[in-house]
Amino acid sequence: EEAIITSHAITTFGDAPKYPADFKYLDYVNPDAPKGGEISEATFGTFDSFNPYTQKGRAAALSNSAYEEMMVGTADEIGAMYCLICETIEYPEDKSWVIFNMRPEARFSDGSPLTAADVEYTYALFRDEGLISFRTVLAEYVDSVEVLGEHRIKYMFKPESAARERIQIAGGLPVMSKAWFERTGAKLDESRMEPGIGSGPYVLESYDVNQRVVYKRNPDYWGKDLPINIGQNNFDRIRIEYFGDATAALEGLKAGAYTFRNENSSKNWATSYNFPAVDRGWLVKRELKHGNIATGQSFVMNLRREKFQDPRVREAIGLMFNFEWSNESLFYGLYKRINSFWENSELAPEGLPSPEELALLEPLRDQLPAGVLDQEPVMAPVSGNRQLDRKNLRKAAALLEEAGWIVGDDGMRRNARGEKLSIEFLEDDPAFDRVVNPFIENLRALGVDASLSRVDPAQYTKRVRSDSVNAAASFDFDIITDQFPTGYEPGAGLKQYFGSAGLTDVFNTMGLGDPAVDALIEKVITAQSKEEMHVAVKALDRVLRAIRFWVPQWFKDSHTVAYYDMYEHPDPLPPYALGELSFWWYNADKAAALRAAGALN
Amino acid sequence: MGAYILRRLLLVIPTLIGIMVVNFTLTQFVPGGPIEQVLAQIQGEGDVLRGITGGGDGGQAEEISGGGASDKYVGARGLPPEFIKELEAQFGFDKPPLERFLNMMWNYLRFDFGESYFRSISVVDLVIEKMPVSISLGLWSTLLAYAVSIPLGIRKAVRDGTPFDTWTSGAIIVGYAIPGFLFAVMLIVLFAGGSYWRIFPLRGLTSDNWEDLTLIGKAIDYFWHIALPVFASTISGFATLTLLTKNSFLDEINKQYVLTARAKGLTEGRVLYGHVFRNAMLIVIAGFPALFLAVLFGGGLLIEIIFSLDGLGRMGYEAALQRDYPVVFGTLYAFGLMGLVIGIVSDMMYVFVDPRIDFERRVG
Amino acid sequence: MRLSPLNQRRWRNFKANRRAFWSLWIFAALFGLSLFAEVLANDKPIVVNYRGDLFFPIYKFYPETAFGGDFRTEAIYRDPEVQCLIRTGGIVDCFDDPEGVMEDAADGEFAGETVEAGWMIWPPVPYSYNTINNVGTAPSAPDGDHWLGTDDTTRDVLARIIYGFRLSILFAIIVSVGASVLGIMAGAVQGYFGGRTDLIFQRVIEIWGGTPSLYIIIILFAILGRSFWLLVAVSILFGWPALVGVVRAEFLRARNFEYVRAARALGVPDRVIMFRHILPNAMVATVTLLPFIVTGAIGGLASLDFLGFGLPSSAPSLGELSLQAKQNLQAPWLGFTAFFTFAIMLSLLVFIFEGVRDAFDPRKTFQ
Amino acid sequence: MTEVLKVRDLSVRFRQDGRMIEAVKGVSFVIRKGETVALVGESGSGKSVTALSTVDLLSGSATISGSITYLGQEMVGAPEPLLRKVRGNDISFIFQEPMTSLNPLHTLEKQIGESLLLHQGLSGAPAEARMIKLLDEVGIDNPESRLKDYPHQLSGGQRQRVMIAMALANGPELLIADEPTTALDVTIQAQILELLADLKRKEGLSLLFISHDLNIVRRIADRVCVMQGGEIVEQGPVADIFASPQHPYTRKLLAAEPKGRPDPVPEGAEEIIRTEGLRVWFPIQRGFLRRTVGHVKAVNDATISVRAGETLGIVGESGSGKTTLALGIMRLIQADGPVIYQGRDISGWKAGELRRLRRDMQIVFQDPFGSLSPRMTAEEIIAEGLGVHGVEPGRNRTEMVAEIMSEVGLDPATMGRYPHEFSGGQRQRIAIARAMILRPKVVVLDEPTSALDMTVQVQIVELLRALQRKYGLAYLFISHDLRVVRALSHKIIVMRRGDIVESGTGDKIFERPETEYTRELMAAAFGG
Ligand SMILES: Nc1ncnc2c1ncn2[C@@H]1O[C@H](COP(=O)(O)OP(=O)(O)OP(=O)(O)O)[C@@H](O)[C@H]1O
Ligand SMILES: Nc1ncnc2c1ncn2[C@@H]1O[C@H](COP(=O)(O)OP(=O)(O)OP(=O)(O)O)[C@@H](O)[C@H]1O
Ligand SMILES: [Mg+2]
Ligand SMILES: [Mg+2]
Repeated sequence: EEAIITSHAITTFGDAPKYPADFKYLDYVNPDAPKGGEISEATFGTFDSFNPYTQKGRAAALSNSAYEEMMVGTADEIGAMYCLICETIEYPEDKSWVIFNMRPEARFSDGSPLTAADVEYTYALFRDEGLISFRTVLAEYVDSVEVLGEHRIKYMFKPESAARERIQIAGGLPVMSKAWFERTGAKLDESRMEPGIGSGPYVLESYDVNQRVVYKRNPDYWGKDLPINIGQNNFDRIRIEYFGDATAALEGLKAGAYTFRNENSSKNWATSYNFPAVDRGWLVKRELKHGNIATGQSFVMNLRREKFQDPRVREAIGLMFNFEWSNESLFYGLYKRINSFWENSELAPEGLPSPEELALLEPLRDQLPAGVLDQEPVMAPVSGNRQLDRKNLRKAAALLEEAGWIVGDDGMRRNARGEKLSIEFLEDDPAFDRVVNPFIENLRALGVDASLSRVDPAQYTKRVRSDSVNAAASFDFDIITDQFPTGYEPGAGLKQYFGSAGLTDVFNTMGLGDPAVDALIEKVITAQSKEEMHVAVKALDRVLRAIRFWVPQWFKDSHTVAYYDMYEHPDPLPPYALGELSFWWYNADKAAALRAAGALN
Repeated sequence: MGAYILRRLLLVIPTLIGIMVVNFTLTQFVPGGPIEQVLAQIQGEGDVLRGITGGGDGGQAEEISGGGASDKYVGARGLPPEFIKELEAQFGFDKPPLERFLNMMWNYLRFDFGESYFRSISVVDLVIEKMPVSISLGLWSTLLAYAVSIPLGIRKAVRDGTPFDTWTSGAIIVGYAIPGFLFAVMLIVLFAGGSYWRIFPLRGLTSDNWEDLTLIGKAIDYFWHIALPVFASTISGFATLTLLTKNSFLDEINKQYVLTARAKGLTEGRVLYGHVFRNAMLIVIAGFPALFLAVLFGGGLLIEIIFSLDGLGRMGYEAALQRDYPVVFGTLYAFGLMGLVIGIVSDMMYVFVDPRIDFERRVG
Repeated sequence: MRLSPLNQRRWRNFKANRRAFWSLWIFAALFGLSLFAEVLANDKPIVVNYRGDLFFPIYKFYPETAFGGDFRTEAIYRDPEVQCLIRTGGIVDCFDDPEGVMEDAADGEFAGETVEAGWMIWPPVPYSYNTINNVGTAPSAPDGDHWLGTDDTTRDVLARIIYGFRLSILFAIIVSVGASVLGIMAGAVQGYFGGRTDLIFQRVIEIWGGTPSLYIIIILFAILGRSFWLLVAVSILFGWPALVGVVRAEFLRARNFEYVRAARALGVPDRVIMFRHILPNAMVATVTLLPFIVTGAIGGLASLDFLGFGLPSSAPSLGELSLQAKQNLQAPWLGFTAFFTFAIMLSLLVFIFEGVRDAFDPRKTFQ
Repeated sequence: MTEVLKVRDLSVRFRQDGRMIEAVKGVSFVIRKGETVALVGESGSGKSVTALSTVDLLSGSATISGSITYLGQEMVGAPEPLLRKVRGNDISFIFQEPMTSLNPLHTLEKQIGESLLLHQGLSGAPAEARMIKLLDEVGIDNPESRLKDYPHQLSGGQRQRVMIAMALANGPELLIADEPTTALDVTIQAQILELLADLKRKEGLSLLFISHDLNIVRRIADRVCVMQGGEIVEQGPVADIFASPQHPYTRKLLAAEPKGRPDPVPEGAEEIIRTEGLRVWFPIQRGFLRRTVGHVKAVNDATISVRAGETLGIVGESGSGKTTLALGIMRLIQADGPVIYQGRDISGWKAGELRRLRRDMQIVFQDPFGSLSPRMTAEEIIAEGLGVHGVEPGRNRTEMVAEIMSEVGLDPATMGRYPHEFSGGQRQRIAIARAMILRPKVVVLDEPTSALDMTVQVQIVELLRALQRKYGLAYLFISHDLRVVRALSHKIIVMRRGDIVESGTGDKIFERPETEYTRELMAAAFGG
């Protein structure tokens, strides 16, 4: 008879969760935050659906906010989930199943009780009609679901699935009202303009197609006094304004059409906030540090192409990207350089490999790129403030000469077969032109025949993925910009991104198939504890970086927000979320003052 | 003439089929299809308008998520090949092209245009949904352009070579030279934004309280909303039309029959509008339907985006880039049909304007 | 070649329209100048004197080693190191402290040895359209170095305008000549002959008009790669139907005129009737629309650039400039430059074609 | 008696391609109430220009000096509103070229109705009644059914009569009539002149009458001004001038008359052209869909034949189908029935084949202005055929053009002008020159002398005869001027309402007309 664990929370590696069962409220919230007021933000494009769980249609912003999941995470802890709809969970040591003991008081927004039958129904919905992402995951992990009582439900997991994340996956599934679906005959895979019924703190108040959606706090929200919700969901209304154009959207902020903006353009951040509302102090502009892992955004070279198989070529190309200049001239100094695949987190390795890392790396010694064992992790090259750095140019030139790419009479490099070293950057986003073009100019100065091709998104997707019909058309690019969102608790996804198993996968952009990497990924996935995993990740990161299949780009380590001076937030903020819609709050006095001054209408 | 019209009407059918065949064939060669678009969307990309709307610079996209929970899982999992098979079946790509084409044509003949690949909405409903914006923009800007350009052109013809002629030429040229989208953005910043004057609304066709307004209130509200977009989309339209009018008039104004009209003692206005107008305006009048159609279905993309209006221009462009073929073909078919009919109407218009015109063959 | 008396008369009429006449000259001068864009704006000097030898970098490739440097790739003449090498006749210390060495060597001596002083003659705008500059933050405002400022990739706007003007005008002229010739011929044939010719031709145009140009562009780009000539071809292919309608209407009307009948009675061949008798009289639309077709071609290129289906973004395009202007409202010099370039170009063309119209107008008289 | 119009020292200069042309030089005359003043003179002497300048209707390239007063009001440089009041209401106009003077896109109803509405405020049924009465007065058959017609559906004479009706619509004080009867057959002419005389009697209409037809002038004018080279060389009462002309030009003018008879056709001359039962019906279309509701039977069953060196005169009332027949023979409009040219039936020929024939078949159109490309110079127009059919070897185009221009009495120095820069008669001669320069085998001449003064007419008739003699040309000669027809034609056909009512040799038709209709025609022409 195996030991059954009963808990209010779950963590990936079985460590104790940060918050004990009887916690009063989350550390990072203000338990006394006043309720009320309205927060509004802008977003782009249009919407035509309130069903966020289908690929069809464009769901309105926050249209998933009506739904709650069985368990939720917090913004200051990694890998832990706490019961929300459930009161406790029960699971055996090997996590082969889990039972959720649900709170009997849980209610849908129409007042009907939320029962195990709803959970089962929702599970079936997602399994059969859900988004591909849900379906795949559910099929991989969940074997069956069994209702044990009105408020008690059991998930049986497939034995071959990764045990680490099983419970989180079951707990992360939203819960919808079976009665509503049966009554309306709605389907999960069709878009609809009706929001449906959930149990969440906000309900749709009104919408104006393609202009705005407004959610209001449900005053009868069943869970408002739960410790996990204390100090959260403070705004009475959340309004999202839709814009078609970035400039118009910014003008909307200036005109007070919405009140909170998370700026995503460094240029705007540096140059556009000089309008009357800022000068008069009505609008606060703030940079708030966060602890999110950088996206791993980078120029990625296609290792399937012969010219990129020589690491010297790859290194030479990397040398020609001048981040320092780009950051200063193009990004107003707002960005930081990415060096690691786990940049901006404790998972990024530093200094020489630790003994634990070495223990993992030593067995692979023969397969490792030079320098992994005895050098600090590869750092992106640093350039001077001149766009074309002579030092790096000289280094790159030397590398290419070594690799057999010799400068000819026209200044271009050719190999022994007389082929030019041609490199095509493939992009679908014009925003990158201004970054890529200087890079290209540098490469040309190096004697590389570089060029930029911009194509439309569908064609782009076609060229960067494998083509089952025409193999020659698979991965038809030299260099693209891609991202490697790795995560704090990387799992099987790593195989897809970096593993040789993922060679034909869209996510393994560069076509990396390296036994050492494969071995290290295995170590990460099978790590039994957080520490073990961290060590494995660091070792992996060193190897990946040493292969130099990427030219890392940049990231921003802070939120750049601008808002009308009537919102307040906990200080300090938790590392992993900005939380403006949940744990920020409204200062009625300041709002009144703003209104009196005419800042808002 | 009756026979000619009948013949033209009958020719609409092969023409439409021709258009569809050409386009269908074309789409077989376009790199990237709807499946790629779905894949791009699943990877959180595939916003085909991103390039135009502007915004972030690749630092980190920090927008409010559309709500779909996809990003949560897919980042870590892959797309099984079965999924792609499934998609192909869903889009009908598992059948051979000829069969698909015949199916499509059969449906179209019955005016069944199917459903968008990416939205659970029929193409017809989709188009109807976008109509108000497009009609508003198209109608008012065409009317405005004609209402200003024709009198102005006539006046310029009468005063050819005077300072008035020169400065109005200057003005319309400036209007034409300003890139429309730049002008639109300037209008927003100046008249709708928070830095200068907040006179006009930023977006949309109507206010929130539209339903509660009186009829007059509604009209005012409507025009208040479309004032900037219409102005922005018309500004460049004055130039060609005005100069066309002017030059057509210059050509006619010295003809003998004008002298006759003058000799009757008609006022200058009557001479110009009563006599010269019809003679001079063949091109301008006859071009009206086509122009209207063009403004309606093609012109609006950038204006629609900048003023956050949801019209056919944006839909068409998006559908083309998303490879949303039901929408592409459906609109092509519907508007193709409309264009052909309008072509016939505009030819009839020629005859109406100038009864001497016929379309018969001429022998030596 | 002698002008026929009639054409002489037309030319006199054209000249009598002073505005048109001057516009033609200015336009010709601007276009002529822009043909020498490489000499006007370039990041390579026109002439280099290095150790007494003359070099012409604009026309010829010289590796840096030719000037005592160490790269076998093309010398980067704007680099202080290279400048130092040239000015000092190749003193190696240039690599360490080019400014210092140049200053030191200015008196003709360096470290006790005489310097073989060289010199360079730079174009008036010492940047090319794709030169990346070090200007602090981009886009940077106009100043002494960059008269019209720089764009959002730190490239010199003036240099881009010079090259862009040439590119746009060449593009526009080729496209509008091509499209107009095709369009006028098609419209003329349709309108003049009527009947079955008209019916069939019209259908062809309708089918062609129903073809989404975007897909054709995407397909052609995918197969042939982005290029100037491809865009020219595509623009002509999609541009010519624009004129067909009006020309056809005018011909449908004009073919009934008595003088056409008279020409026919003379036995004048159809094509001569079409182009000598009818066309000059049905030219209103053509002559009016031509400047707009020309600028329209530029605008069309611009919007293709805007939508991302135009020339590569490194190419100096006016469309890209206006797109940047929209996205960088804080940098008004971009918008103003784009606008003025367009406005000047269009004004000149409109005025020129007004003169052409006048020249062909038999009743036009000048005070 | 009041002086209705007083012209003093009028000079008009045109700017033409940088040069100044003095068209009228110091002309002075007076028209009193109820008086008819005739302006006669050589073609291009400035008659039309003088007339037009009275109410400032000249084009922008003209500068007027001197003084013109209407009832004491100065008209030169008068403000536009005053001119407008006077035009159409007090002074109305009949333009020399009726073919091009009507708005091509307005129906008759609209064109005439407009004047009525403007100056009399008449509209609706009363206006229609008045219009019908007017059209009837000027001799248009079936005026009710004609109201909805467009100008291009009318014959030349019909158009001219519409012009007249329009000018008379408002009962003007002064009528300026510039060759108002050139396109009219003699009977209609008589009717119109009677109408004018009537108005003059009853309403005291004053008339400035420009004509080259001295018979008419003698009949209706009180006083005559003779113009030459932009000047009035002589003026005085009709009787005096006709009885004892002072100025040599006047004498020459009065003496000039096309005389003589055509040379006999050479024996055994081959037949050049023949038609058998040629028929041209125009559909009458109504409604927006333009359904055909009937036909205008413009030519019904015409059978003619012309031999080399022979002239076929075609006469008949205005609107009887003469022009249509000519166009049908020339294959310029769709006609049914064979047209046999030198033994070959060309009725089914394609355009390309016909084109080769065109060199031998030429036509001078009734409406010379309309038939000249407005944007080509006289030189180009005349030389056009040369370009098509080849220049005579060893000669250059300009030379040939200059030669033919002087043959038809035009100053070769004017060959650089555009058509609108010529006078009506000059344009007519350009049209003749254009046809003749090709030395064709058969020429259709549709009213080729209608706008020419007597002296030039004589010159042209001589020229035609000389060419016929030299090259054996065949002519189809359409004219209302029976004297000219007589002087030129070997054979004559008489048309009426689309039918050939009589045909025969010139002598037979003129001396022994068989039908009543022909007799009337002759009586009107020679009897008066
Ligand atoms: N717009 C013009 N530009 C230049 N010369 C002109 C213009 N109009 C007329 N003329 C010239 O002025 C002279 C007088 O012309 P006008 O029309 O008055 O002649 P007319 O006496 O009426 O002759 P006709 O009997 O042939 O009609 C002619 O020589 C003609 O060539
Ligand atoms: N295009 C047309 N459509 C309809 N009717 C026409 C057309 N052309 C001519 N007609 C009619 O045909 C008849 C004959 O016209 P035609 O021009 O041959 O007369 P005509 O004998 O030359 O007269 P005139 O001496 O007045 O020039 C007229 O009644 C005229 O109204
Ligand atoms: Mg005259
Ligand atoms: Mg006639």
